Amino acid sequence: MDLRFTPEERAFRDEVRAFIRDHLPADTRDRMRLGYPPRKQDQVAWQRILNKQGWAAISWPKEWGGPGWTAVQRMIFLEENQAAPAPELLSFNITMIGPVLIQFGTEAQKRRFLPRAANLDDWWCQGFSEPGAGSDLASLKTAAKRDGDHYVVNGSKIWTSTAHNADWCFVLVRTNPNAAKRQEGISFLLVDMKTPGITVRPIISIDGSHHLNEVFFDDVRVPVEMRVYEENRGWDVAKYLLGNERTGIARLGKSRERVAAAKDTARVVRYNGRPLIEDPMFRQRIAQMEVDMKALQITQYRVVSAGAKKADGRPDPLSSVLKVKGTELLQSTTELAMDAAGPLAAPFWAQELAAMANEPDLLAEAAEQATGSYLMLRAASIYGGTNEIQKNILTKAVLRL
Amino acid sequence: MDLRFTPEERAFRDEVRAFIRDHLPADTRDRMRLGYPPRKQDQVAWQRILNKQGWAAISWPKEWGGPGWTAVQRMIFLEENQAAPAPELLSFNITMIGPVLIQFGTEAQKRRFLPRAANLDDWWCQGFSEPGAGSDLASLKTAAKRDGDHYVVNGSKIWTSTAHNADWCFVLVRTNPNAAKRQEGISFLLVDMKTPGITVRPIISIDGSHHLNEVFFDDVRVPVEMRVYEENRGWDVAKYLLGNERTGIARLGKSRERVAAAKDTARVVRYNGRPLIEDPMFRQRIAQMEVDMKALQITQYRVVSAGAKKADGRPDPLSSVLKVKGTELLQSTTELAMDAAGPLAAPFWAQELAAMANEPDLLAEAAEQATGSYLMLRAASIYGGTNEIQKNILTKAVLRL
Amino acid sequence: MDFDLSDDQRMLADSVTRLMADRYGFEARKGFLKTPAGWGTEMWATYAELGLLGLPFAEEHGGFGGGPVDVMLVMQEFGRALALEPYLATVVLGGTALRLAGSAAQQGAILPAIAEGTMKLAFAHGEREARYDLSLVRTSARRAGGGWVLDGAKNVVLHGDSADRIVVSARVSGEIDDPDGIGLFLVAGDAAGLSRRGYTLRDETRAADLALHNVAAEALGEPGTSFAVIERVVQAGIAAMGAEAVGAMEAMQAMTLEYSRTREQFGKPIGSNQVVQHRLAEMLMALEQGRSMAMLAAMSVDETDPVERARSIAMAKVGCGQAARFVSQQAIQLHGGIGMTEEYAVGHYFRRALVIEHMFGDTAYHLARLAADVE
Amino acid sequence: MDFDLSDDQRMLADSVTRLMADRYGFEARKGFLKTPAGWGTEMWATYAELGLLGLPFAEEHGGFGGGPVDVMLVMQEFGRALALEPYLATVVLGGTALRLAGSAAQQGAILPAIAEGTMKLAFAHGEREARYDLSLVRTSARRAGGGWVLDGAKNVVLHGDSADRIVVSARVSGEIDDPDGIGLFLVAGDAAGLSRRGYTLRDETRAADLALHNVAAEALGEPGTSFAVIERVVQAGIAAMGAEAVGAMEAMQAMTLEYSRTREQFGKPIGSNQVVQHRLAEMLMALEQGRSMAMLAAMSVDETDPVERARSIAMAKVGCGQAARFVSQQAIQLHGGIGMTEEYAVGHYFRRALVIEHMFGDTAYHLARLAADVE
Repeated sequence: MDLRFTPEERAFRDEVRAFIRDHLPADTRDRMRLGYPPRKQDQVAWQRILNKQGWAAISWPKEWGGPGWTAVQRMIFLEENQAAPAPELLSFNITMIGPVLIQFGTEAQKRRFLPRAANLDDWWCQGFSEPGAGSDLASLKTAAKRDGDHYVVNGSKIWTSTAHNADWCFVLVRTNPNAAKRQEGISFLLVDMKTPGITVRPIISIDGSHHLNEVFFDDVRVPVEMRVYEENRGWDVAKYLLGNERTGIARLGKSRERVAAAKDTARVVRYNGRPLIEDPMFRQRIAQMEVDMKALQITQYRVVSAGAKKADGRPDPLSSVLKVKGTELLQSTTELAMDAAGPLAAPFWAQELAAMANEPDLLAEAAEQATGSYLMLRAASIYGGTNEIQKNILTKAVLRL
Repeated sequence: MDLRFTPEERAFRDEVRAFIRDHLPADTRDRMRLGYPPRKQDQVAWQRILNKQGWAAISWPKEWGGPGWTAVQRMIFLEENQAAPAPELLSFNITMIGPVLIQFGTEAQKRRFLPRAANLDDWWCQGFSEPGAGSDLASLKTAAKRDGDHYVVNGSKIWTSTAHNADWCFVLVRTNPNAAKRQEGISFLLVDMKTPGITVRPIISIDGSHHLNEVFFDDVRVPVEMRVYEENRGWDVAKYLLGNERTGIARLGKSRERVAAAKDTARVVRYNGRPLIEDPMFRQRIAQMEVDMKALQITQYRVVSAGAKKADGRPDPLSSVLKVKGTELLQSTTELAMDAAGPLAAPFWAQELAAMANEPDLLAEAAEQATGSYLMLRAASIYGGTNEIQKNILTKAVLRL
Repeated sequence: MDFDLSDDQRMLADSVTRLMADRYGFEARKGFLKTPAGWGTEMWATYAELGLLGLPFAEEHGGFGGGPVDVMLVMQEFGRALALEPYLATVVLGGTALRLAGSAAQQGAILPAIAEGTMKLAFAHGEREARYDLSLVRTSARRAGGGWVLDGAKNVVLHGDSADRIVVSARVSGEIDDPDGIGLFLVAGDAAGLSRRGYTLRDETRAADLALHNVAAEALGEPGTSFAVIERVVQAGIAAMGAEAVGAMEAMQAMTLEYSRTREQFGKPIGSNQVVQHRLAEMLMALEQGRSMAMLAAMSVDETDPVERARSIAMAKVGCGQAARFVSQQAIQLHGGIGMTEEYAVGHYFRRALVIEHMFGDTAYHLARLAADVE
Repeated sequence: MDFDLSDDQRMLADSVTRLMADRYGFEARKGFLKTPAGWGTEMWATYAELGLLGLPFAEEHGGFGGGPVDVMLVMQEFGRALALEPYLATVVLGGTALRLAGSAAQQGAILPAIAEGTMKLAFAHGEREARYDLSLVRTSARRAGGGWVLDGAKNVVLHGDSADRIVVSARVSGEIDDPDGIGLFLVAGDAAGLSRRGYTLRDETRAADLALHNVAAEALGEPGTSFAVIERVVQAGIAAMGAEAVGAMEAMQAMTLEYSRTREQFGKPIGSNQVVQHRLAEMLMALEQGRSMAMLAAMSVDETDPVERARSIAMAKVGCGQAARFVSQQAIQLHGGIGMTEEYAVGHYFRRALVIEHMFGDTAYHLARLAADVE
């Protein structure tokens, strides 16, 4: 039992760190340090740089372009990439549709989609949730009726993040409305977002950003060969997808980055006649978060280390611990960064600031982004199964109550 | 709307304060300042002093010896008495059996018991809870069978606090085991603790104190005239008793007293080369508790002020807020006092300390009592309906979910 | 001790409740946001008609002689409706400054105009460098002829973009964080040398940053001795915003409760989950504790002992801030995804609570002040 | 990075688990408490037979050369069984002091005797005045002939009443809170001038206050330079107690879960309440986070960088302390009244966790140290 990285792991970490330092475009890094989310073009460019290095499809088998890393290496890579901070790999491509196609796809599907997903030539999005369903995924109503070589899809999906950027969408549809159980009668389709009948309606989030969408399907024709796995067995595919490796679920890198941002702000703002960073209460809040981050990091190591040795591939119920504790930290660290900004946390003046490009106001920008992340990450305890649902999962899977 | 006391209320407060200062026996006060619970003889003596002044039966009508105070006056009296700190009025006598007899008792019962209850000539205890029932009071099993002019009682009661000190016990018994609803078929009896067949078994609490008991009834004969209200209508009596004025439920005086004790300790122990009281974190903990106590105090004022104007006499559902927030404060303030003591919080050396009466060690005594109250008051969120039950009550009574 | 409202107060609260229910629904509010002002100019006229704009002013100034509890009642309703108008800036902040420091002539010229709805004020005190430190004022004032000239910059001035007159703090002497040596001044909204950069806050209310270059100003009170007035203006603002936060919490609690009744998941209303029930009960408890603290603030605004007043106001800021943070975070959590959207009301209340918390010193700031004074 | 146990470690853990399950039930423990020693003297002999008493010592001293992870495994089982014996005092605290500072002769004389179970140690460092401050030592040491003579008092010395030899810190020079100038000394339990007042702690383990008047002592290491050793002894103690707290949390979590399954109220098991379920899930999460921190502590005891080591240990103390406080408070809450009684096991675990938290610096103390070092 040894918490420390092996010499090989340390060398790997240094290699990753150096690569990111040398190859991450400076303007991407600078914007992200201020707290801005990456722009679409930045994210695409960075994933292509990583893919050229063979580091994009990190959890895929080597034959499909994976780097052949251990679980620990993947975790190291993700931590370094988040801490840089650099744009994250597009999870729809890398941790969702890629592994799904590798497990369930036809040879033709794999060949057509996997290389393009790794290189972010196709931007994928996920059409699972439906209006009114929330965490109750299996209640979905979007219908797909067979019509010759096509399915005709009607219905709508909601919370479809980045649908407005996406080229393709993987969609859960109901192909048998009369199935005995709700989970039966669902199929998993790959849908070209350019297909006629698809409308994307933006949903603006409370931080003012456009990230989410509602997607309407009005007689959308999807070729049958775009179905993954058997008809009416789509729930198995979805379960596999949702249970897939959740190394990144704790998003520790993001929490660390927010603490660093809070410290940056606290060094330049004033409190009781001294820099805020010198205030004992503020320091105590940071110290508590650093303790919590350390505990979560070790718990994550334990999950990753155990997962690497497990043959059954089933998700560790401790993943729910990572999710709950990870989102609690995301929310407390973004809160810290916002609070550090003081009254500057209140203005929402993106446009005004942008209009004065000749006079950059880094503190104001950082403060605005601090509040933005605080607002945006209120969703962290909601998406991917609310924290209440995670506790239900622990109740059943671990406590067996 | 005015938070301030009126001049009359201020004068009343000053009168109470002066009376307590002048009449509370010094050794009682000194022991209680160190955190010791009052001894039986101290509590009896103090209640008799108050009763002589006409201040014991504070919520009773004048004809039965009540002082005729307003709800606000009662609250002021209780706050001053707790803050002194002086022994509290024995609630079994004053807020439980007294009002019950006044509302439901026969003239003979009133005459026989009320004056003695006010003067603590009889020490009452409450026989409600039963083993295995917890907060589910109506599931009680102790049976009373009619035999001529007597009931014959068999069964057992648990958590009977001060039963070992008590002269009388009011007991809920099942007189009709075949009633349609569990709440029907229950009667309310007054039982002389000297009656043959009663056994009191001590239950030692985790703080090492003997406060609770199990009481066994083995063919205990209780005269029929010791039944309060109608046979099988005891649940109405119990509901009245439990819903009765809950002014003191928040126990704010106790929380204040514990903060004061924590400050006393923090002035004499050392932290980082200075008195602990100068540590910013410690001060912040206190400041937060003072904020919470202030909010609770005002909420309590609101409940008392509204209750004084209500005709129906039904308990305010906000009482549950007082209970939950009050016990949270009891638990955080006792925790604070314990933490202030540092390593001295660990020893349990009452006997060793007592053996060295010639060399008093006030800090050690205060520290031991600090841990003792911390341990004892873990029960605050359990007794009288757990805090979880209080939230269930709020859910039903206020949220109507 | 008395928690009853007078008949007048009850009538006042009822009339504002009705007004906002009739004319300030969520859709109507969206309409106001789309106007150039960004708030309801016609509502402002109605507030004037109802006497709300002169509420705390003396009758001789066209007011009603109302006290802080009356203001509390109005602000609570405004909080529930998420009102966008510059009531706090004009009536509470500006009005308090005028009432406490204005000469008879200044009061006579301005307070009646406020009460009639023809003049709006703003209170420009905060500077970037100060964060929450009330005594840090770098903006300078110097005598010029019979009047004064100001130079400097002010930050996040609530409704500073539309105010007709602005109460500006500036230093006439002393170190930059010396409480002594600060004055208050009146500056016209269109004064030469004053540039205002308007923007919205996270809650869609308006604010502005001001740059002052040789701006002509008139003293409000004796320059150099205004710190005590500034403290009282801020205390009145904290009390008013506390009441507003209570209104916002009431709305969030009510809409979350309603949502939990109607929203079904896994075949049953989410409100049938005991965990949701207890969370709602905890929100209720926080709301009631916050309400108690807002009452404390209102009843302390006119407290004569400055130490006791400052302590009560700080406690109220902490109590309301913590309650509002808890209630608003849980309101979003229990709504789930829909609570995160701009289209749905709860997120707007959330952001109003957020802005309120970061005005005039946040929870940590006031808690630290209380901690410093622990005896 | 590797979280696997070696085969030896797994065997070790299994054998201790079995031993405690067989011979250290709650009733057996009550029996040990009633003996004059107040702990299981026959268990001590068994620990010696199993090699537990020499676990971290070199083979030349009759030990097994085990590391902090081995100690962690043992302490976890002791925590689960609420073991009363002076293992921490003798093997971890005393043993570490001997290993780090003892001469070859001292080690040769004492460590094998510990391993055989014939000698018990205690570590007497804390003084009343110091609270948690490690550098405050007023007890003095002066040379006398070839040895040393100690004067002073030591407070809450774990198992100080029964130790055969006591490792005592004392000052040879410097101000009373100067880290420099402190020495460690060996004192015989029956030394002339040493009086020991034994008592039980809240968790029923034994401790003593010591008064030293002209007590003859033998230096352990170079007097005046021992502060670094004291720090490491304390760090080893914190790591061991963290593991013990994890064992206690496991037991509390398991018994609360079991209780919630079997205890019925209002006609159904209390564990069918979603609020109880989620509370248990939160206890589980706290336990797992605490376990991670205890692992951190164990793996940091031998870390060579003193700054990194101190930081990790402080983090672990905070993390384990907060986890144990939450788990133990909730364990009582979910048990209800019965959890408050002396007769029931959960309150004993609660008090063990309480005592552990207040040894070697509580949560607030270590959090403040971490806060001071925030970069």
